[in-house]
Amino acid sequence: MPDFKIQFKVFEGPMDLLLFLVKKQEVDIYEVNMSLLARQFIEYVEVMKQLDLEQAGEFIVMASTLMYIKSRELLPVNEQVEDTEDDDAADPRWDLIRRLVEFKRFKDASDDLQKLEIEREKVYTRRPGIIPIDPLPMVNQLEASIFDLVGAVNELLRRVAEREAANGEIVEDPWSVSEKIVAIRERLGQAGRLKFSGLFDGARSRGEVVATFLALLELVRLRQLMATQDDSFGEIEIIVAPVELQQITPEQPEPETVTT
Amino acid sequence: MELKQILEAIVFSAQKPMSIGELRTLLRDTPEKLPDELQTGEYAKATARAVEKALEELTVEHDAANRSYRLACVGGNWQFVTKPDFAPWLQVLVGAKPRPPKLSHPALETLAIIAYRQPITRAEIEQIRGVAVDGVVQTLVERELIEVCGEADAPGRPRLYGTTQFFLEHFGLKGLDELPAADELRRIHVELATAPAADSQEELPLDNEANEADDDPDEVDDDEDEGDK
Amino acid sequence: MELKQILEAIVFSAQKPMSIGELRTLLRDTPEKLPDELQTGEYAKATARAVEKALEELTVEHDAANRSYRLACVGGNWQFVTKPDFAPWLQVLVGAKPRPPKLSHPALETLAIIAYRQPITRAEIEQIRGVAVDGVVQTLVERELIEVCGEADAPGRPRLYGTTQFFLEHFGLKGLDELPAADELRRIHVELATAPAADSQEELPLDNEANEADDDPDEVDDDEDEGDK
Repeated sequence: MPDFKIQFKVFEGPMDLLLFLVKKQEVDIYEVNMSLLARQFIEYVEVMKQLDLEQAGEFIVMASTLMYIKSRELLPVNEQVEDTEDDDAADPRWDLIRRLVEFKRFKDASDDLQKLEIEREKVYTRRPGIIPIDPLPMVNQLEASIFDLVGAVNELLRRVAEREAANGEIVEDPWSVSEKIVAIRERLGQAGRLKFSGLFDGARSRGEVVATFLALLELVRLRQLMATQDDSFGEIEIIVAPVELQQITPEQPEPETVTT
Repeated sequence: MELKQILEAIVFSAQKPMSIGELRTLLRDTPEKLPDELQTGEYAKATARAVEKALEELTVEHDAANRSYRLACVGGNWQFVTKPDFAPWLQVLVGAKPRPPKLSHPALETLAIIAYRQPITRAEIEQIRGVAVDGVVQTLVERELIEVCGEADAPGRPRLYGTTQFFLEHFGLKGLDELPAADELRRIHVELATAPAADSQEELPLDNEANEADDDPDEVDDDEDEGDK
Repeated sequence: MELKQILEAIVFSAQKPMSIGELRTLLRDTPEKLPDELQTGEYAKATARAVEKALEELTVEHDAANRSYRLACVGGNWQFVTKPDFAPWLQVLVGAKPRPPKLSHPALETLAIIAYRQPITRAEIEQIRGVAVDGVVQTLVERELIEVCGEADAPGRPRLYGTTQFFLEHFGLKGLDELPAADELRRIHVELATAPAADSQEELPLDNEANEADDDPDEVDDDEDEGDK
């Protein structure tokens, strides 16, 4: 049986070989010619013995099973029927075929698994390097309020004032920001909320307006206060921030970019 | 804003596949961590079923859109994956996937038996395959495709083997129900285990009293990976 | 397989935004590196225009699909981005501070100067701030808070900047007159502008030669994301 030698490594056991032989007959497993199957199998095992292969043990067990089945089939028909009617499972022929069918199914299933494995290898899972949140529309959620804006102006003013002072001009500032912080806190402590425009009632000079802005800005920055607005064009109101907001550490301002 | 949109955005942006549990945790935590007027609380208490249903709807929508990627659930974790056609470019872009060597035929066969018949002892596997499987089983355990999942109630208390989470990931399966022809192979198993078939039919002699207690056909949803073949 | 599908799969899987140049390189390299793969050569020589057109088509398709993400080109690099509505969950997902990005301090200051002193040239802003403001002005233009509103009647005809409608909306102002203490602060600025800022060396030397050739404020696209709020 030269073709067996060629195929040798393919057979991973007696079931594998049996299946191969069934396929060679080109019939349904249930229609297989058991005598032919047994003969070819035994021939194969003979070749194995000659080659002194380890697995032979399992093949020899199967060979004897096949011999047994073959011998039963040689019995007169009436004796066969008697046996198969009430105890189908005990019929070694059916038992073998059942095992073959099952084995074949698993072999097919393993082919399916292999296909899945190959497909899976071609599939790439999206793993974005960063969380890509749409950058443009974030503009609409800028957390910059009018206070930030005015605060920026004021800081600028102060810096310019320092510059002027360095140049020898003396700038008087009778209004301290810390005083104004205390004042705003007091007023809010009583009322709970305050209209933005009301903050500047009674301001007597530019310096006082500036100091009040700065104070307000500082409180907003520290998140002790919040500015709210009912709608985009409504009056801004200042309220005491909820406690959990106050606990957020304020962000550090970004360092200035400097061009040379 | 619909729940499924939120889930889509999360799965789309996440750096790893997300389980339903993780998604629910995120839905729950977001309003807690954002003391805000943002209306993130609406779905804070979404049930697992609601989340799963939304994800399934998304899967269908994406399959229908027929893009170069799709939403997939692998081993219970949801992720966006590209379709296989584009593998060459992605391999050059991302690099070849680091993978252990492909499974051998005996290994695949043994694995198939375990996958369909779990929990199963080594002796039972050997009965089906007709050969000893010590080495193969050991290899599969080492590759974390199977694991010991108990002991059989039999003399010597042999170990029972079952597949792992990694098994599902390796083959890109949503769950064991997605195994090809799962019903057929399981059914044979049940009948062999219970009683011999009384009368043999032409196709399968062993196919009668369906004892499918452990099958759960309602859970099967199999249409999800057909679209992109 | 269409070019745009391939590009979609690549941009979808890439860990960073992809430029047209990078995409073309990948299209060219793939058939070279994977000679076995058939068909990957078809688009190896795709022109920049073809790639761009395909990406633009994809953008339109994705916008029409109205999902929770879209394809966007940011600074010449293409990427999928999640729509801002879903930012809260994504920020919690990555454990980021749940806060929308703030305008930087320099940006705020510059914006304030423009708001109170518009129309104003960049040189004038720099004179007041004492530092160069190229980048900051560009950022403000990109964020649609300011825009070019004319040319100054001066050598080199420098651009004049002013605030936008969006600026007013964002800060909740009906008009520029509503800027707090407008009169007060405008007057101060007038004084400032005449102050001897040019020789104040402690901050930074001025960058007077406006090099604005690469500015292109007309390219900023407006309000395209308003629809899905």
